[in-house]
Amino acid sequence: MSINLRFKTSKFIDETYRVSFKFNNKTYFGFKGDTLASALLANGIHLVGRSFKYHRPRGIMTSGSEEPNAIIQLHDNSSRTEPNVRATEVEIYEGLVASSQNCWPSVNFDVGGINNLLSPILPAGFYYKTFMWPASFWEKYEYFIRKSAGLGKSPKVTDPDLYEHNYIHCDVLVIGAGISGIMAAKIAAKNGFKTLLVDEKSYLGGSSIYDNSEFSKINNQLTSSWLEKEINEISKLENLEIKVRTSVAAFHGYNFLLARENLTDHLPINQRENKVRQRLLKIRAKKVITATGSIERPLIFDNNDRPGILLSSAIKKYIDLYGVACGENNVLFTNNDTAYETAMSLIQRGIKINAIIDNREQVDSKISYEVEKNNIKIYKGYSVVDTYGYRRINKISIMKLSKDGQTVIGDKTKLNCDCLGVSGGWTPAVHLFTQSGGKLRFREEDQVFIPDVYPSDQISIGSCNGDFSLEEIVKNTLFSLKKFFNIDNSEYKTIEIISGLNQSKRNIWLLPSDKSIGKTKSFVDYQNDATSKDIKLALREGFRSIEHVKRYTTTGMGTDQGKLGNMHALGIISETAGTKMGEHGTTTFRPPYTPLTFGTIVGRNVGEFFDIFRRTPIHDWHVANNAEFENVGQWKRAWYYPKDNENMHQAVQRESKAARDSAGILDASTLGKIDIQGTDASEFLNRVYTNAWSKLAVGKCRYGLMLNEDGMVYDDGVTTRLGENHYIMTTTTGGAANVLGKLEDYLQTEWPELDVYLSSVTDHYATISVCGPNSKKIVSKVIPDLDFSDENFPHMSFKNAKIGNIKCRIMRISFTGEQSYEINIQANFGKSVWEKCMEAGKDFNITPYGTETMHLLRAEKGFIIVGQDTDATLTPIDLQMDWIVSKKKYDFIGKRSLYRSDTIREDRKQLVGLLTENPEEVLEEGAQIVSDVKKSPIEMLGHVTSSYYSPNLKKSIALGVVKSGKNMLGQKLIIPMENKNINVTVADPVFLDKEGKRLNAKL
Amino acid sequence: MFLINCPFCGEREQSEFKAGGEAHIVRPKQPTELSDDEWAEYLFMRKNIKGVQFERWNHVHGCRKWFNMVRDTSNDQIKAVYKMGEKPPIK
Amino acid sequence: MKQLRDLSKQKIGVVAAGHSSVIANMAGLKLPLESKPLQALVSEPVKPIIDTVVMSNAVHAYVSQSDKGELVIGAGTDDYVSYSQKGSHDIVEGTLNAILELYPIFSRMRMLRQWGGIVDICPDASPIISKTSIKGLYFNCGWGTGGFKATPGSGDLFAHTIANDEPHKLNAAFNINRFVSGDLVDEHGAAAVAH
Amino acid sequence: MLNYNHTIKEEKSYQGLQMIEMKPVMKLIVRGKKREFLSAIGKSLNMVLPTKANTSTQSEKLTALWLSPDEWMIFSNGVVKENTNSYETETLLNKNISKLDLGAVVDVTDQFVRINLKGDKIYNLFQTGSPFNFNDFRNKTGSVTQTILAKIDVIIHNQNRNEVNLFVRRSFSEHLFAWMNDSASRL
Repeated sequence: MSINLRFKTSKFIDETYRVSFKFNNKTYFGFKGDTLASALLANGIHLVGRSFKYHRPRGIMTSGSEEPNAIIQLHDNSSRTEPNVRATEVEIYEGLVASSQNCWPSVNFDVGGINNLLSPILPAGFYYKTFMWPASFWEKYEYFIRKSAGLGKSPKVTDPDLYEHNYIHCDVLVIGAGISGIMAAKIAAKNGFKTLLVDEKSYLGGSSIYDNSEFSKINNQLTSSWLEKEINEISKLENLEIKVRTSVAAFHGYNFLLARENLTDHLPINQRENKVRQRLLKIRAKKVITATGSIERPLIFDNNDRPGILLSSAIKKYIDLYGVACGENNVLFTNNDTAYETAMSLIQRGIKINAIIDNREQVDSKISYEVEKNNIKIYKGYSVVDTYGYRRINKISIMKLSKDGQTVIGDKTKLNCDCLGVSGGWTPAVHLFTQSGGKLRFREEDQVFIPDVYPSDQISIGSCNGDFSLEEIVKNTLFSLKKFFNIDNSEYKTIEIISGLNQSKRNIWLLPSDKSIGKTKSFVDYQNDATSKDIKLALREGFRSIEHVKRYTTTGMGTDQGKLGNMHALGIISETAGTKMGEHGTTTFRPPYTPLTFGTIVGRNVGEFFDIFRRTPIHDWHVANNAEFENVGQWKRAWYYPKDNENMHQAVQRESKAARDSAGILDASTLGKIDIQGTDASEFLNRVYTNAWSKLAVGKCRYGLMLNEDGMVYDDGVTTRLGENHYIMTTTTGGAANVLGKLEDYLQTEWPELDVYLSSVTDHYATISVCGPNSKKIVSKVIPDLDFSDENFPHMSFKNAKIGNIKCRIMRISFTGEQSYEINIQANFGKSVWEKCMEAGKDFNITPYGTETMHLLRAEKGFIIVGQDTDATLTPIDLQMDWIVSKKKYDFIGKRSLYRSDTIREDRKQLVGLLTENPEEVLEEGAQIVSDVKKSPIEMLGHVTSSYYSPNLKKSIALGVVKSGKNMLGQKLIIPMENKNINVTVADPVFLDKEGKRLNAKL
Repeated sequence: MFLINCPFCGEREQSEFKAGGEAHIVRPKQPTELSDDEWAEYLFMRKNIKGVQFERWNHVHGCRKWFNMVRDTSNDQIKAVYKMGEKPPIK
Repeated sequence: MKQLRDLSKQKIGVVAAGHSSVIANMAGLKLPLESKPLQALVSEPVKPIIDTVVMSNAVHAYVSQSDKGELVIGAGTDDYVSYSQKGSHDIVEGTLNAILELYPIFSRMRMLRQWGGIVDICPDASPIISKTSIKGLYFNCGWGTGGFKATPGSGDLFAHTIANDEPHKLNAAFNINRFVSGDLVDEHGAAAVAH
Repeated sequence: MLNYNHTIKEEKSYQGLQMIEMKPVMKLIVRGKKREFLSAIGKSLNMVLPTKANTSTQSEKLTALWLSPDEWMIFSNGVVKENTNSYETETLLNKNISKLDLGAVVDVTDQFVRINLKGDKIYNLFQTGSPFNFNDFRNKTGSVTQTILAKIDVIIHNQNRNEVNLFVRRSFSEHLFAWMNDSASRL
């Protein structure tokens, strides 16, 4: 059947530009300017999808982002596939491929449709009730439930598109470019405000831009003509930026808003390469003007969900904007005058209207008389009670409403139609307003929630503020803007409005039926198949709060978030419970207004920019020398340097042995370094470290342990006294920023009287640590001018030196237990010094080692790593480090906490060494430690914190924390593993060179 | 996302700041004289007010200065900011 | 106005989650808690794609798929006290950042709804199931982001504690006195997000 | 002789945007609260430190950026020699400030990398990753801000119309530069 549903006259459609696309594997044609929905309708296609629960045939219902039914899968099985896309929002392009969702094998014949027949046994809460018992059956049920879950299909390959963020700061943000938004943007920009106007559509002007009605005119011009001139004028304003295809998703506090700007979704795929697909605008506006319009309400009656049933305003838009007729034989069903505008648009194009069913007894406006003049039958005081037709509506039946509107009376009349337009009045789009924290007020007269209390510098104007007639919109918009900007604007001196519409409305949330409610299917939430029956059931079962009814019935929880039906759900609850609207509250509107792509939210922070990547000054050398890297905080640290085909274990064994036998070299540049200056620097260190600092001589270094105020170990490192009032502190790599922050906190807030200044110099220095019995020979070669003798340069001291012309600092400190020297030099010379050390160490088999070997070497010495051997429950006493806690100092951070009843207990978890019975057996870090495996439940005594095979000791060594561990020296314990129990002996945590002879060893 | 008026740098986005908990909890000058209970009060016990709360913030990605803020935690409205050591401008 | 009753002779168990401190303050009691906004979000529903809960400590992500088909994603908490049931966008963005690092295929999925709840967090990220210094007043709180899975067990132990005015041995460690005596139960590393 | 190994090896040029590392540039952090501190700096360098937030001052050889009420960064306008890390200014300030306990002087020459950006797309680039409001900043020569760009701490100095200096810590600089290039390639 070939029918002409397209009318040439729309200037929004380029009929010279034909576009082919595929829907459910069949090729169709549309024109540039069409949405997928308008193009499908032009091809006579209404059935596009199936509903979630009952798999009922569903058609296109709206023309915008509120669409609940016509959601499709774009480009199935391709890298650009996208589920749950609204056909009403997709602008078509050459090569578009769309398919129906949630149906198998096809949308026309869907096996899941059997659920519709089963619907009497699938009421609200069915899942909650039925699958609760027997509990053991859940796994079986779940298999079937999960199979039927979801709508579209998730993409299964990586997204080829790019996304980006953009921060925008403006004086005024205007959301919505309908008639009031356009006026607001013009006034704002002309009064010197930096203004941003956004609209989710591809064009400006909202529904007024195609309003060619003789019954609503501005200054005696058609609304559309008047508005076009306005748009033309504002597009030249300097202060004004206009963004179309830009939908505001979230309105947060302090006028912070998120909007999604669509940049390529309307382009053919081959034109999208290397372009940003969507941009997340992070807008901070001084003032926000919400002009988001309103959404037409459907009417709730039996079988109100068939394909071919559309909102009346959508039918008008398809005709006036896209030049597409939704049907050849139309019926309109309304409770207010706006449907008559649709009627006029149909009449103008000569499209048949079979009848208008109007709930109201009295219909007396200029526009309704004009419609009647065109010989169109208006059934006043009538209601639709049922509809017919499986894949598309073909008939309706109507009955007379009783006076109170609670029942239907008289005979049933059947009318033929292939399209039914419904209008239940309008709901202001207050979603963004309430997201921002705004409070609503219920207006009895026309049963709408409107903005009442604004939480920030913002206003709502136009129909989202509850102004529905053209006259009200224009007049109130101007009045509000004057007040909002505190200006006496003269932009619109004389505006005269002609309107032929009457604002009367007969609001009945659930229209009566001649059937009992149990036999009806009146949909409130189209996508989730929630009916009025389900809502009433929820009330009968005791649910009262709208939030509970919502979750129980899933009303408003579809991808449209209840933009059409939420008001009706509230209305039905009030009517059923006999309460006033608003008493049950409204459901909370959550961001985003329309669904937001994850990719857009994340922007460019993917792949190489997922996380920050900090490099040391010697990074390039490590890369060139085959290092494997480890993430430590945001740093990339050399982990180990495999030679030939070495695995990690082999490399680490080799590196560890070389460091003790001859010489090793480590890039320690990542350690935090804080420059401390001021006359109170020593006093400051006394307060932040557990040990005493006043007596440290200039030129000497000391290890310090820092606690939290709760007494637990926080950080550690060596601090050097560079001058009388000058220290340099080192911190752990991961703790650097936090330590500096904590120290600044104490200085600024607790001890502002101290004369101390802190500056981070972590990045200024490269730190190269050369260790091992040959380390002195190597550094002597690199810095021949410096006297490295033990007398002049003993352990735990520092020297200023120069390499060539470049100043540097040499610290003789050790984290390995070997004699070692740390060269600190300005970062840009770091790599060169490293290379010099490698050169100088050639004869001594100098071996670069990474973090893994460093960990092994320090474990041999029983040195802790904060964060590995400690968590936030270990005191220095627990770590057997009593020696570092000053008894003399009156106070230091965390001191008081060490003397609480539980922190002084002897049976706390304490750090010990662990030796395995079998010296080849290496324990797993994190493994539990017990003493008795037969006891039930087994008592956990502690866990392994560090574990290695030591090539220098030729046995496995481990550190762990064990309850009362200090008193267990020599005791046998058990590490239970999956397949075996490993016997261990508690040992001293210092495994190697307890006397510290190696620090001064000479070869 | 708040817009915070740093007393030193002016209005900046929240992402430049870090919150630091309840304000005006002074570290005891003589901790050793306190009982375990009194010390725990300083260390852990918080008013955690629903309503107007005095709290510390740090402009960590800006001037690195700590300052105080008065904020209604029930709706996140910031009532005032003031420098460390200054008296709160509102009660 | 409803009649106020003297409850001093009775036992009161408080399980007010994010509002625990508000209730405690009525009794003149301070708790070691801060109530912070916790963010969560769901995607649009899709056919089954992941059949288990995935949690990553490395990138701080939590995701599972509901029986309705939505990806349910837990985000972290903000660092300030708030009862406003909102939260900052940065937290949601950071979480989705982590999700896409784990699952780049979800890039074209869409966030349907985000919301903020209030969670009560202890300094050691472990709960309190305990009697208090006020006779007959008991608190089960401080669960942070984790309580939902432990609800039945914690309820049982709480009932035991109230009935006997003494903790069960399983919740003895979660005594409120641990903040005085210094026997904290460090769980900061236990969840991927939100501590 | 040691080799000098700076971080950003190439100059990048796009339509409306050029980016280059300026090196070596002497950079010092000076900190102090006392009035004598401010006057001693003024006398030593023959320039005043900016005391107004978010501003800078300049002499022929040096620029001083306000970082906080007691913290400034002083950098050399031109490049210095690669074969030394002894700077006259630092020596002078050590003598007149540090030695007299008036405040702190810290060499941060390699702590920060100075990237110079030129062109009319600078702020379009910043917009893709910084929450800072550049509306006023871009019109006021000499403005300074510390903020975040691509989640990284930066100091930005408005040197001239359509020319800024961006200071970033050395270890972050290559990552940030790669990020800026990625962004700039699509401006």
